[in-house]
Amino acid sequence: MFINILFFSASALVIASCALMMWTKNLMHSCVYLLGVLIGVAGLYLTLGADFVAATQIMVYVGGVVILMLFAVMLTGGKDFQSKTQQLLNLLPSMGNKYTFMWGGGVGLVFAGCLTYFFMHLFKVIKVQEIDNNSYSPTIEKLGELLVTDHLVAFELSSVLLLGALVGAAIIARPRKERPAYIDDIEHDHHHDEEHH
Amino acid sequence: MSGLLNWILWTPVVGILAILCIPSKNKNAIRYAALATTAVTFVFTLLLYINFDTSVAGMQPDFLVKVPWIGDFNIFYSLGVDGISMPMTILTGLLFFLCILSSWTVDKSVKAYFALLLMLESTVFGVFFALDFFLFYVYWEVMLLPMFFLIGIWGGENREYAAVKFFLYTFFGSIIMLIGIIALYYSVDGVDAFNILAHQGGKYIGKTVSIFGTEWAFNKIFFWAMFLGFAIKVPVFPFHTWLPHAHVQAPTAVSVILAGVLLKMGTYGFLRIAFPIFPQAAVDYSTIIAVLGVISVLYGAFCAMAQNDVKKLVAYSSVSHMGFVMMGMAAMTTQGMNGAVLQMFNHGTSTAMMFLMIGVIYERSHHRWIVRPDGTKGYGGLAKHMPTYTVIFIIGMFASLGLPGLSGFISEALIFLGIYERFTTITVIAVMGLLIGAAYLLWMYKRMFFGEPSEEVLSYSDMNIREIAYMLPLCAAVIIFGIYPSPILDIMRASVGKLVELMAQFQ
Amino acid sequence: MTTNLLANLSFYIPEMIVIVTMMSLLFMETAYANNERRRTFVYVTGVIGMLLCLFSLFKNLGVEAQGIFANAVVVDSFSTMMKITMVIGTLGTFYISHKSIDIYDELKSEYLIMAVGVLIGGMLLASSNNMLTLYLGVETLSILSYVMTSLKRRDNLSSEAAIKYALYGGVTAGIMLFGMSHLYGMFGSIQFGPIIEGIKGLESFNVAAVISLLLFFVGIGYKIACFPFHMWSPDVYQGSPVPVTAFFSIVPKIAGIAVVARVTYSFFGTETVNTHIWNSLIALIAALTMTVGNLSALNQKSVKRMLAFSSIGHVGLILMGVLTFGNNGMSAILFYTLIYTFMTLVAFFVTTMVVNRTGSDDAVYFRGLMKTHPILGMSFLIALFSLAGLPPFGGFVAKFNIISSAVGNGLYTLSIVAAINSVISLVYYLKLARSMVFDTADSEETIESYSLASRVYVIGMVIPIIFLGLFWNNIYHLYSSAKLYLN
Amino acid sequence: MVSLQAYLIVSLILLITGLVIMISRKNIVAILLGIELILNSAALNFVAYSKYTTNNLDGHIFSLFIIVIAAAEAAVGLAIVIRFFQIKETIHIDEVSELREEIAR
Amino acid sequence: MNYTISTIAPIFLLPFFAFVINCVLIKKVPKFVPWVSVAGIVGSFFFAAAIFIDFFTVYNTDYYIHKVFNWIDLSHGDNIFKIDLGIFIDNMTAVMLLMVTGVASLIHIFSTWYMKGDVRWERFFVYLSLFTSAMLGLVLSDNLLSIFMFWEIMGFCSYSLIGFYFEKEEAGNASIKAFMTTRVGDVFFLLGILAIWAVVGSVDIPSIYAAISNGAFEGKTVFGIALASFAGFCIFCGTIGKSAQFPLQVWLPDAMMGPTPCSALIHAATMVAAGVYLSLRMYPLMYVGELNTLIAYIGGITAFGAATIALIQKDLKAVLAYSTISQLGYMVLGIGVGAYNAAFMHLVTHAIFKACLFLSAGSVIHSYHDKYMPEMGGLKNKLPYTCIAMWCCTLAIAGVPVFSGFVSKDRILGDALYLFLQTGEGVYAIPTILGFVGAFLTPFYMFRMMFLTFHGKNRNKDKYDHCHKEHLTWNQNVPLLILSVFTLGFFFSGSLTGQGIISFAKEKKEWFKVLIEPPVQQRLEKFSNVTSQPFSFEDTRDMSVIPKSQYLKQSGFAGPGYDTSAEEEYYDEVHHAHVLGAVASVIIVALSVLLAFAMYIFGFISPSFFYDKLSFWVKALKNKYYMDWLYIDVLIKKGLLKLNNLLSWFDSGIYDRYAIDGWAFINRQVFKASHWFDRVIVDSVAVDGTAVGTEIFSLVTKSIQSGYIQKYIIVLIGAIVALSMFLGF
Repeated sequence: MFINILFFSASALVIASCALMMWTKNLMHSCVYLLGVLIGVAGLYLTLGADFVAATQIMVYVGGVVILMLFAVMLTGGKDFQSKTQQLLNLLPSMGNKYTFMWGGGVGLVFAGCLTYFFMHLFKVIKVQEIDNNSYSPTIEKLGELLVTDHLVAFELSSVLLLGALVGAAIIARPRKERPAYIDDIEHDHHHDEEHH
Repeated sequence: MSGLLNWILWTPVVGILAILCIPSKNKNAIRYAALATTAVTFVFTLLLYINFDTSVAGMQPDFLVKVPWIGDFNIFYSLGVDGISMPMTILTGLLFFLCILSSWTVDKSVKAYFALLLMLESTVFGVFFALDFFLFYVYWEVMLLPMFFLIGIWGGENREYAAVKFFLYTFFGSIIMLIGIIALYYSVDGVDAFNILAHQGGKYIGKTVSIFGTEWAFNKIFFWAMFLGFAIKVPVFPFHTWLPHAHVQAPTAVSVILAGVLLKMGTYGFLRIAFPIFPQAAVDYSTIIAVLGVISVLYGAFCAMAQNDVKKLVAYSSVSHMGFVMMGMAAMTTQGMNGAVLQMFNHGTSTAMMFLMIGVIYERSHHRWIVRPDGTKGYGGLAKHMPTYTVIFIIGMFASLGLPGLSGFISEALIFLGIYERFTTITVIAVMGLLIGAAYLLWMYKRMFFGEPSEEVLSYSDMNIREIAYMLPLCAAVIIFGIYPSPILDIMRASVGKLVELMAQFQ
Repeated sequence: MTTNLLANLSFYIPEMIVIVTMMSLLFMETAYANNERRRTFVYVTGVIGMLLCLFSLFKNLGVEAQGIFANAVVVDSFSTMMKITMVIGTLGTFYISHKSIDIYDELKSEYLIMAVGVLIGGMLLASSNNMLTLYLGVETLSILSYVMTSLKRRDNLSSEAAIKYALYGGVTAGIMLFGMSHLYGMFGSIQFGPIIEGIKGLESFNVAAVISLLLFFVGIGYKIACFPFHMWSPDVYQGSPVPVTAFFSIVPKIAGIAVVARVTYSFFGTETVNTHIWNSLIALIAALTMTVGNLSALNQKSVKRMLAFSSIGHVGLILMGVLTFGNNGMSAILFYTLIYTFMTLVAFFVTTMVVNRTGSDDAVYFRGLMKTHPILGMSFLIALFSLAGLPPFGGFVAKFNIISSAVGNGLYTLSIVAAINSVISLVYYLKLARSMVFDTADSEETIESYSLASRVYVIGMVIPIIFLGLFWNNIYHLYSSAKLYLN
Repeated sequence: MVSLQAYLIVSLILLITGLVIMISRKNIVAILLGIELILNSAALNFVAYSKYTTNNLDGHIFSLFIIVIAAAEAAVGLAIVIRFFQIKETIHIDEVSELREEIAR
Repeated sequence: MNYTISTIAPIFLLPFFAFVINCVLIKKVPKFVPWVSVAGIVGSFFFAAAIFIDFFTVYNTDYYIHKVFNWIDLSHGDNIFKIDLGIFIDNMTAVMLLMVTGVASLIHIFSTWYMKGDVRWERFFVYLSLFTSAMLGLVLSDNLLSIFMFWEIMGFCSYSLIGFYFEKEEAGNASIKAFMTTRVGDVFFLLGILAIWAVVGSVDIPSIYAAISNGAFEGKTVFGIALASFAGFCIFCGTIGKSAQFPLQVWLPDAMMGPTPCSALIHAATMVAAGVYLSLRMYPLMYVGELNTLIAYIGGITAFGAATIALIQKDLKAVLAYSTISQLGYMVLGIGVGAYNAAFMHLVTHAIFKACLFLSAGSVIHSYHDKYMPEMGGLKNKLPYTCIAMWCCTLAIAGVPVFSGFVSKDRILGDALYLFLQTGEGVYAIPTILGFVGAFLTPFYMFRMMFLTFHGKNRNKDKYDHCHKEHLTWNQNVPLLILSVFTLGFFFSGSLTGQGIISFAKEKKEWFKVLIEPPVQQRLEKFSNVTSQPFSFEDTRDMSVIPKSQYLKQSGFAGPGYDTSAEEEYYDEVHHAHVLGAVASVIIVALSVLLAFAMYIFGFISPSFFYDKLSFWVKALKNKYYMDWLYIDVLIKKGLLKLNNLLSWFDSGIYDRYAIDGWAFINRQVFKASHWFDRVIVDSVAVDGTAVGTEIFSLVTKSIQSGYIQKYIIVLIGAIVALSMFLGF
């Protein structure tokens, strides 16, 4: 029962936040609603007994990504834009207003319809198991084992990815204007610092 | 003697290497090197001719070359010569030799020019010798490259357009042909998969193939694939429009090669590949081939008549003459086929003469207008002012017009004799082509040569020794083979006869 | 278990070498990036790493096909050969990046790092045997590629390209994951093996499975830029620095092709109820990709953009080979990718040289290249003709092999489409060739950075194109002996 | 008892919302937010399937990796956006359209 | 006599070698050129004479020589294909050879005087030698193919010689006109050859005769026409072209642009006669094909029409040209009405007197430096020998008894009359009447010409004074006089009336009539088993079987075994008609001559009287019955050239540009239809080289590949939806 309540409340949070994320004009609010979505999803994970995943979701997403987003929003001003071009074909994707939402909604509905229609057939294949709602075992141990056995390569190589992403983000985010050489030097140092993190 | 084909094929390549080693400032050395190369090659072709066994119907066993090339695909470097390719070989050897002579005055990037010409020569020989589909196709395509540059760099005003058009047109045809070749490859297992000869003999009757979801007769669909590739090269009527551009824009020597040798590759392809491999389809569609041939004859002639550019006129006349070849092949009789092959040779010599002569006058006048766009005469009075030129021009012109005693007539007569029995109506229409053919040539001749020479014409000098020297062999060929064609007919007789016998089985 | 995993490490030496190379490059960069002269060390490190990797890959060629690391990745000669090609491509772009002024000097070592990182992703992708490693590979490729795209500093186009790449990559990755998740749900595993079993076990045609695979394919299709997932690629290619463009048209594509081939062949290699529908999907995509790529390339001014579209066209052709994978298709693909790598390297090297002179890759700046720089012009010509598929160059043999395998499998329609496409492609290649050879140059000045080494490099890249066009027996033989690991 | 379908519907809603945001928003950062939603939908699917059908934890692992990589991607993406903002002083998506098809001649 | 290469080939080869040698000499030592030519033809004359003497001694219609050598052999396995060339000499050939070599020799000799000092006069002899050899080759040929070949070579020589003074615009036009007009006939000739080849398997004359005799042509049709008719008609078309018959007669008057000796040789004596010769050779085919009525009509129309045009010509050579056409018409008429022998005789006599007339005209023109008769008059004092020669020929052509024209032409008319009277069919009336009217006009225009030229007062004093008095010169007027000797009728008929005999060949009186027998069905049987000997250095004939002469009183000669009774009867009937015809034509000639005297010597009737009365008719005559206009303006300029330009325009303008290069036309229409694409038109249309597909495609890519990433995503989703539709359904 608790699971059901948790599910419904979490999914209500997810759906409501999604809707608000779509509708809001303010990007900052949007980020906050994203937070809602992510927490909701974490709740859904919990209903599925994925405790570790839920925790990671909260930590990485809520703690990292959303904050990153908020920084980005603040750095870039954070207002939504109106379409600039108003003619003919360019009208089509010039969203952020009713036209854009019409398009977005239309495409979304079509895609959703398509996927729903086709994935109905999914249940010809899937055999849904009986779930014992009351017995949740912790997954962390098993996950840990899997990570160093079956998914060792993925685990190791994701580190390469993260390293690359880190270096890459640093490379990209360097200021653009021509500056004296010493500032470049300082930057270099700075970005090496980042690497060591 | 067995390596003679290799010698012929690779001597030009050696020549290219030699030329590349000569510093480009030393233009005359380059020219002489090219001349020597082609001369040697020509001598080799003559040696081949001397050692040719006329009684052998298939490939000459003495000259076969077969070396494995790509083992996994059963591709061989396999060369051979028979009665159908032999005349073309001599023609190629001769024309390239003469073309080098005629290109003496080329002054723009001499080194590249002669190197490309020699490369062209090698590839053309390759096409005529190749007995392996892959090798054939490679030579067939590689030939486009030197042509592209020769037209595009040394050509006339609109050369780039012409070069690109030529290239694309031919490439289109040959890539379709490639599919046919590959389809054939999969039809035969083992070492003979790419062997042109192994496919011959109508093996693919009754086989079907699925394209666009429909079942087609293998025989027919790939006959048309081959047909497209070769017909564009010939060129047959609806595919001819690259030819006037290419000819008009190309430099003289290249026009000569184009008209003299390259067009023959198309008809050669029919005789070597399309007809023997798909005899049933060839026989079934011979009416269409003949009709296309006759349309080419008339259409080319009519279009030639309307031209004010003399080179374009001759270019269209090539369309017309190659139409005769197509008709002769469609006849599938001894006379017709032999006539077609002979016409290939004869058209090579006569049209080469025409283009060379136009080149000679172009070097003096730097234009080719019979009648300029503003309505004034481009030339006029050449006959009075340049007698030697006139005489040689007359020989060339009347040879291409089909005057008996000169080479064009015999082949046309044989073609007509061959085709009359099968396609009477078409013959009746086609002989009108002779009429129109005479009309446009004579009209052109009158407008260029008759009348009083203008000031401009008076400033031209008559042909010099070099020019006469390269015209004389062609004149001799045109006259000698006009009176006594047997030297050529004898070598082709057995091979063509074999082909005719094959075709006869399917009629 | 653990020892087993450790034992598997011996087959993973090439990847490890690359990872080590990446690390050492990072350190070298830290140490020497500011010093003009010593930056050479960075390059040397990269080259040595790549050569070592090549060496170990060659050693790996003889290894029997097997899954390693609990079947997460496989080592088989097919993937090893693809990796060899990728490494050669990477190595080739090193020199281009060295010569290019599109990437500022101080960023060149970053280029190396990123390229090697992408290479790791590509290698992982090429040998991935479950959806997770596949996803990781794709993401490694993508995320590092975004960075590479924006390496061209002080140029808004570069950032714009990066944004497009990132957004497009993000959405396709999401869609791919969505598809993967359903596959996982349906077949109960993220390993390919059970999925294949599951697909084979389907008694009737199941739309959901196929649609999931389609969604799954979106992610890979976006990497190889096949129609209709290609739209990012011209923009990104145009916006990126030239060496990066060169790199993009080699490594990610080859990796993607490897995956598509693996998925298609191992999932649908044997006749099942869903085989036909998947093959017709690939066939349709191949035909459309060729056509769209080549037609779009016709009217391009920017050479990079033109080459981007042309590479889309080539991908279409390679997809044809994928269709016939079991029957000559594999060797055809391998051969094609190898030749394609060389051709692309030459083309982009020449483009780099032109961009170095004029700062733009507009086709007009190629005018008269043949006269001002004969070797460069000649090489470019050969590359172009080879790309168009003209004998005696390798491009022809590659195309021949592909069409031949297609015809051998009765794919006549597709072959005809391919044939017509190569005519179309010739149109734009010739356009460039023509302006290069026939037109007169705007300026006679020579390219500063065009040194003796450049000549050696470009000739060195051209030689395989010609050589493989004439004597391709051995290499073809080698390629046709390649094995694909089947679960 | 919550059925599998419920989770799938939620995940579909997430996917579609993400797409709609990506299509209709004009701010690049907002579009990046859309991507996060899409990734979340897939992750949710994995976990749901892991629970309901597959009986193994591969789905969880996958979700974990998705989360991690999403973070990396977000970092790089935002870095690029900021770089763009520095250059163009805007993050309007319609400004990201200089690279486009132009017809030669 | 042995018929071997060494005795026969020189006839053809000597002039040919002269031609070859001259080709070489012309650069180095041009002054030798004429003499080489003359030597060649004179030598060939002696060989021809030897043959003639041989035939004249054997004196047998069945006597013929047929020798072949292999020219082309394409046989392989069971497919046999050979083309044999060879010689075929019968009585007709022998006579023809003698005539051609003789006339040609004299004309060559005359030319050495006439052409001396002219521009390119050496080249003239080169052509002349080539022509002569071709003509002799044609006469010797045993098959239609080689006849066709020599025929064309003659056409080429004719072309070159008509265009000899190519500086003149008209000369160029005339030469093309001549070549093209005859070529119209030639292609039909070729077609005829093909048709015959298809039936007979070869085209040598004995084989054709054998095939006709064996009935090989029976029951075969081409396009629903009987094969023999088709083949016969096609070959007769060759005659029409070469012998300038209606409707292809237009070229011959213009051909007078050439030097006069060439007109004499080519356009009067030999080449134009070769057409008739061909028809005579193919005479059985014409009859098997039932073409005689058509031939008779064409002959009659030509004879009459050309004669009327000749009436008003002012140019000396033009009169002769039209008279040539007219006389050729008579020959054709002769073929049509079955006067085989007479037609051939007229061919020979006409060749002689017309050659002489032309040479004389040449002499006049060369001396007087003008060719317009209104400028002449009274030249008999200045050019006495020419005048004599020309008068002889005029009388001959006019059909005055004693002269050869009377003998030959009146036999044609007699035969025509006989045919009309005997059959009583109206269809034969018209050609006969036309023939007789022509016979009335011929003397008139010829006398008019003579009067205007040589008699009356001179009308241009300057030129008259300039003209030198003629002396007897071996190469100026001696050839004329020699020729004029042979205008006497008894050389051919044996007597002045057609009945007598020359003293030196008593039993061979009427030799011409006897030797030249029409190859009617019955006489073709001897060919039914054709065996030919090789043409080599040895004569392999069995000399013992050469038939001996056998002379029948009235029907002429017939070989052993012929049933000649029918022919005897026939000859009796013919004789009556001939007498009638002869009387009629003598009266007609007399009237005509009187009219000429009345108009031009005594001035009783002014020519302008007729001009005024018949102005419409005269206008038509001046325009040559508008045939030139019809051909050149209507058919060629308005028809053919328009068509060509259209096609060429189509080829390069439409087909090439739109169909091949770009579909740009459709392109444009498509774009016009669509407002939406308006801007793009300006950008991208009207450039050669892009297909509509790529144009539209680039529009599509331009709108899709727009740079807006969100649009990309929309497309991506759309594509996924579309592909899932593709997969799902």
